[in-house]
Amino acid sequence: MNISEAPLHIDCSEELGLLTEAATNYLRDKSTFEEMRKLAETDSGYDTTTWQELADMGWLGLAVPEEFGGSGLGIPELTKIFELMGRFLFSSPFLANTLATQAILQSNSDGHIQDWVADLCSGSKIATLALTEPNNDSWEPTAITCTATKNGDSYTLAGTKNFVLDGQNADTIIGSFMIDGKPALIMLDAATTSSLSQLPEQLVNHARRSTRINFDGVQVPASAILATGDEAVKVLQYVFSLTYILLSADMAGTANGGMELTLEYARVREQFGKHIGSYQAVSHPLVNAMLLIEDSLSLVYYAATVFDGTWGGESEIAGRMAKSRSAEASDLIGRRAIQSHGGMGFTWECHAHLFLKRAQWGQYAYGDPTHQRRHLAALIID
Amino acid sequence: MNISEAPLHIDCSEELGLLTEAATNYLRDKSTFEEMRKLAETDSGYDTTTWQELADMGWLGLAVPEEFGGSGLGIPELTKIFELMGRFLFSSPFLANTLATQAILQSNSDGHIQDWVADLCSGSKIATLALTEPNNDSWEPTAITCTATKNGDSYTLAGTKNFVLDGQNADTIIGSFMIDGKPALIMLDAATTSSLSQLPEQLVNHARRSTRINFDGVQVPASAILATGDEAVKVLQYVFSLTYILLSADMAGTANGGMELTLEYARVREQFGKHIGSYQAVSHPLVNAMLLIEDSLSLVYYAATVFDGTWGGESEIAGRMAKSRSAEASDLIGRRAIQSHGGMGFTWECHAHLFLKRAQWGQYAYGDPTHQRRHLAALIID
Amino acid sequence: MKKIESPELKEFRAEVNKWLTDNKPAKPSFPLPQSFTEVGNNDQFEYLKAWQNKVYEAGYLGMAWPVEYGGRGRPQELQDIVNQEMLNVRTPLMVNAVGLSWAGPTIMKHGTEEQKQKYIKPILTADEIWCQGFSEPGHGSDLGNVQTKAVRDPETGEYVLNGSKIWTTLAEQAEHMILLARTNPDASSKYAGLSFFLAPMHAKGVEAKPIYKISKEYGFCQTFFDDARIPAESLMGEEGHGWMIAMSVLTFERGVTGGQAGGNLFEITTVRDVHDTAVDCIRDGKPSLEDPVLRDELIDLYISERATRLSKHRGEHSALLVPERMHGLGLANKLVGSEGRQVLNAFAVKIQGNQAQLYMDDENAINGGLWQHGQLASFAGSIGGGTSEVQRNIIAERVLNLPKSR
Amino acid sequence: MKKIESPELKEFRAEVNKWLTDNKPAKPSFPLPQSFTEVGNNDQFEYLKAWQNKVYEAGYLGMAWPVEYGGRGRPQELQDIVNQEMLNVRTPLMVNAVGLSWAGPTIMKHGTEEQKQKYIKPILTADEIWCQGFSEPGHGSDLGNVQTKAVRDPETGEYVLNGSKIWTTLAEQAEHMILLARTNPDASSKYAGLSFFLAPMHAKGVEAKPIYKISKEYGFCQTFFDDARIPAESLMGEEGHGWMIAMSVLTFERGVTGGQAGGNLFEITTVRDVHDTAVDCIRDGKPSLEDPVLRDELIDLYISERATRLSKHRGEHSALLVPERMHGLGLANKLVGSEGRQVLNAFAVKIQGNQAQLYMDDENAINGGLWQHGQLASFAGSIGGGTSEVQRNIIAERVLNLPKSR
Repeated sequence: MNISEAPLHIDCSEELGLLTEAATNYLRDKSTFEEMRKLAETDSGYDTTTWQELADMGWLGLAVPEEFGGSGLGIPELTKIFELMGRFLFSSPFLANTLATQAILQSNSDGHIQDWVADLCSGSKIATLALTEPNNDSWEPTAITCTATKNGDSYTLAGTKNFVLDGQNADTIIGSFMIDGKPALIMLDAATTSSLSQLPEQLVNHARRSTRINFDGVQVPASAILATGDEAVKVLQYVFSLTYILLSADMAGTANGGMELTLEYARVREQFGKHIGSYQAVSHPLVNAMLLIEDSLSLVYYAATVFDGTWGGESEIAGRMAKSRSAEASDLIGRRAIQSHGGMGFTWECHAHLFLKRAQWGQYAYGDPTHQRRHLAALIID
Repeated sequence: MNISEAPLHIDCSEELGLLTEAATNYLRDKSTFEEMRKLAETDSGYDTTTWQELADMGWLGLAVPEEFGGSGLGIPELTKIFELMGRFLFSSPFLANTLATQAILQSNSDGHIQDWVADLCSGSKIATLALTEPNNDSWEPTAITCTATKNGDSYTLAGTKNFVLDGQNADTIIGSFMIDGKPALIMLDAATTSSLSQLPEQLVNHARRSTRINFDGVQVPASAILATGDEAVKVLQYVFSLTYILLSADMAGTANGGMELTLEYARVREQFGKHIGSYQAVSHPLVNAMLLIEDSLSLVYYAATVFDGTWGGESEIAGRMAKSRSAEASDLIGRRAIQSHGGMGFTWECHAHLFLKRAQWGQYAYGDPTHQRRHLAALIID
Repeated sequence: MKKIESPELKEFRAEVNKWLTDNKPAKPSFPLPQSFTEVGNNDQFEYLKAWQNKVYEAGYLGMAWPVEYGGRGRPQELQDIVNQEMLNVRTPLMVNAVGLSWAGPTIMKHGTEEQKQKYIKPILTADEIWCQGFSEPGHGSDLGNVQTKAVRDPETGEYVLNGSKIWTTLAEQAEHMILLARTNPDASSKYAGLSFFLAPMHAKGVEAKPIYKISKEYGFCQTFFDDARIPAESLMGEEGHGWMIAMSVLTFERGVTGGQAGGNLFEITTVRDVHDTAVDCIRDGKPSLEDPVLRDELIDLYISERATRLSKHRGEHSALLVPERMHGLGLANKLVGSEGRQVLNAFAVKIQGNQAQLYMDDENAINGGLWQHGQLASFAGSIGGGTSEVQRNIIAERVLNLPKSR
Repeated sequence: MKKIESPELKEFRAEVNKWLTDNKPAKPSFPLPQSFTEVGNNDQFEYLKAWQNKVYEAGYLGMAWPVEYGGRGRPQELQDIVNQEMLNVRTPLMVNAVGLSWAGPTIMKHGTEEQKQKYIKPILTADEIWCQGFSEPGHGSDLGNVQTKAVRDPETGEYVLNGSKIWTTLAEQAEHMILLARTNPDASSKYAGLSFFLAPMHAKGVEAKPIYKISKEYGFCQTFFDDARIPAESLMGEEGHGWMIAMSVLTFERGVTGGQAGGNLFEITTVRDVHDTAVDCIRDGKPSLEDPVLRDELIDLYISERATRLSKHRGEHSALLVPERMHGLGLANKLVGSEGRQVLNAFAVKIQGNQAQLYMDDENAINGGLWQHGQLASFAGSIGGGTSEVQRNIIAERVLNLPKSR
């Protein structure tokens, strides 16, 4: 095995403790089942007033340096927010906007940073990423077939992207394209790109929003290019690594939420004269789920601690491990939540299915456990 | 998928019913835990008086045509005997002798059939096969590196075979060797091959006997050749297919025995004021094991019904499916047997471990489930 | 007991196969349910009702039931062949499932001559749909706790019903309900106070309200009884015998075969279907079927499916059963089937790779989101009609002879 | 609560690592046990006893225990570092495990000043080995049913013991036993009649008989008491307080950390060891590590191992715990560890392909049959000290706050 064991270490600063408390209280209050079910029926899937509150609390720029309008905290704090959003099934463009903001920051393109980051932190603009494609169904960052072809002073785009998170809510979209056979990141101002052909997608998690975008014929100026070549690859790898952690945190949190819902029911519901939670057929699978959830949380916190956004080392390994395990944990508890609720669990009215659906989406976005293990095998065994 | 679904069909003749009853009674009486534990401590691992009784009952030639001294029954009957031998942990060279006898019959070598089959059916001689090799650790019939080189009127052998079942008990050994790059089967008379270098192996099932044989320099006459080329390949494939079924039957039977032992204990043993079998943590895993065992039995009976010994079609598919599932069933119940017996289960005195050990050996002999599924995928998907 | 099919049976099988293939209705524009518990709208209902009627008229339903009640008086093995061929040819399911498989056999077993004359034929023709009123909100499958009251009006002999039943599949379309209700709250045991009714659904005071499922479709109802009056002759057997009859219904429901009218109640999705879906799936740029890990899983599912089918066959024909557990295979049918369906659907989602994120209504969803939907719908099997947990208890007690797990 | 190690601790870790590496005893000619419950002969025992003594003399054992009893009076985190480095350097295990981890902490918590003076130091030096007498034949871990009687002789004050204890690891070598016995058969409850003793093993009437394990090795004993007389001062706490003290011992035994003397009680086999074995393994003519299905399983095990270690770390440092279950990680240690070991050993057998059939004593067995043996030995973990089933009950009740499962 090629890797050296990293030290046992999980970052848990005082700031993190305070933030956790505040965020738990805020989200518990704001993200009620009723509220989230209402939002799921809307086109945008989020509440603009709440979004502005996130901005005011500094969450939209949580891991953005203060000089660019952010809060100057780190990835562990950001991760904790995602965990809690999963815990309370919070829906908003937070994932899309956070990833796009980090992509801009990592590009080192001063112009784009100046033009966009402060607005993205303040909530006045929303950004997203367009990275995966129906064409090859790849889960890896540089499998790009969309192209940008130089055409005088501008570039003509071609190809289709799918799973563009909150594409319908975004003011700007950062897409990956090949320019002369090399990856590049291009930033489209949605307002000025009127010809964009964008279709909402129907996801297994109906509270989540995304679109499929056909870029054929779209013209962008040369200034739209955020990064090219190796630099673009580095940004893409950074963004994917971060996505693993944030999605893992969301799923681990979702799993925790599903667990609490199920435990509450198992403690009070009676069948055949006993509380169902006293049956080992109910309680032991929940113990197994708890163990998986705790392992997921440990891996998520560890991945956030050692994160540096580079590919090939412990940062990538930790992120993929977290993504793999938390997908399994949230899937298992999502299923147990429905099953443990019996007949009620099969109804729309019961909240159990909301957790499974959120878990299902998170599991398949950016690579499921089998996929992650295949890449880990190459990193660890060979 | 390339295969057409075979009809649902399991052969269960009247002869089979009568044989089952007789064999159950005989083996229950003869193959007690005490008797089998005693035999396990001996070098040969079997009882010669019992062996003669098997011969007298016609079991040694159960699926051998009457014209050659056998009982003229079929593979389903033979399979049932193996299941019951597994059920009662019976130990003897029955597997080795049966497979070797069938190999001789399949070779169509009249001389060998005349010379050996009647003696093998009557119990006066014991035969075995030497097919796998430590050199390539293969589980497939034609991966042969041992060689036979023509040397005047005779052949000089070279190479090592392992897991020669009951090699220490056999009067004749049929080995697979390459002659001029083509597979051949050669039959050695152990009595006349004094130079044979044979070492007993220590198996996970300590009641099972096998040896590792180094053939370097052994000389055999040309008349020792049983089959060559395509004919040898056909015999090898026949023998492997049959082995899958017989080992599967043995494992499914072993699983049944382990289940009965465990159920008996779970019905009477009390812990914390209740019978342990009333705890779902004990009973539900046993239900799961039962379902696996029933599936194994269904696959075994089906495989025995459709068996024709050829490679590439439903006969091979059925055999490999049975081998895969019954390995899992017997492994699972073997583990549950030990676990369900609690502290007692961990002692030598308790019989639970005998079932796990027999299952473990059967699982790895001639290919474990992962291996079988890999070959099945090639047969079914591609 | 040779089980090789006789030439006559083989011929019959071929004949059935041909009829089904020729007469199978064209695929409708709307998606069809995979189970009778998933009938979600009137289009589906009418389409399926017409098909059941056609099958009956052709003589392929209720074949082993007596002619005098509308059956065909033929051997059960012919109906078995029809059932198998329905799955092979993949014809639509029998919509009057509760009638054909639970209410009908129960009437045949416990009903009066008059009840048989009245109810059996319309069950077969699908003219009168049946639903089941056992479970109640708050008690699930714990039938000993049934609270719905049936009070006999001493003047008219009618029973006055009050209470509510849940998971009453097809209650909106049904003409009748098999109903378990409490006639004597002071009986010697909670079981002895229960009675069994063949209750009319169109009585005043009976109201069925649809329940949304996790897939956001309709499919079953909650049925409310508010001083609903049903005639005296609705009672089956005697007052206080309800528990015994209900248990006999549950035996049919839990998958033990024998006595049912026949027909397929589910559309069975098979490993072959998953394979056929997988052929066009790409995971991470490569065909899903080339991934050795997925191949391993697919074959594992294939072995399970073959084994399940063989075990069912073995159970039905009492072929080479383990003497210690003669009834194990029949009692395991529901458990094995429902859990198998869950695993199969989950795998069929997994092979889709990145596309697994899409749900029904997305035009790019693979197979129209069939498998994602199936994954959700599959919980109906592991929960409805007694959860998998309860099924394991039953097998542990009745087959493995282990002490009751209370 | 920053958890980045201070420079002082880092330096200490390096110093410990060096000492362990330099002083680790040479591998003996006989195989060493992987757990203290597997010490099977005197060679192993003497070798391990000498090593524990050496570690103690170097100041690396009982570091956080008070100096007056033989400890070193240093911070617990130093002992934690030593424990970790013992696993890293793979030094032999501490043979007086029961003394260091269960008896010792119990004496420190419940013992008199005199008892601490008398017992603690010889525990650390390994001069006096301890065994545990809780379980009895016929009752397993159901301690409420303890039948061994301790009757006080009113004249001498001695207690007279009759009965038998099972799974008394190292009873033949032990000087003392922590013993749960019934002093009052007529107490108000079966728990109130129990008392806790620090019993001498060399009293007349005490006999330890070895028990064969499924691997056909010795490793634990059944201990018989036949009118054995032990002194009055063997009683710990008061008569009738035995249950409470025993529960406190079980807390240590179930993997909750804090209060133990330290040292490794097991040799931990890791995924890396399995990988290193796999490098030379061939399955069906190809290197095992090239098989994508096995790679998938190996990585799954690797993720589990990393997660287990991180979760243990998180539990010990109360780092970012889920507020609803603050004590979950500590209580899960034994369950996760023992089941993990079982899965790991089974996989390590599987990668061997055809060679998996061989057992210890066969000269061609891979790694001398280590993994085949480990697979059998691993049941000690999932059974001993409370089965995995009991562990799940405990977690369900105490961590998930679910109602008791009786």
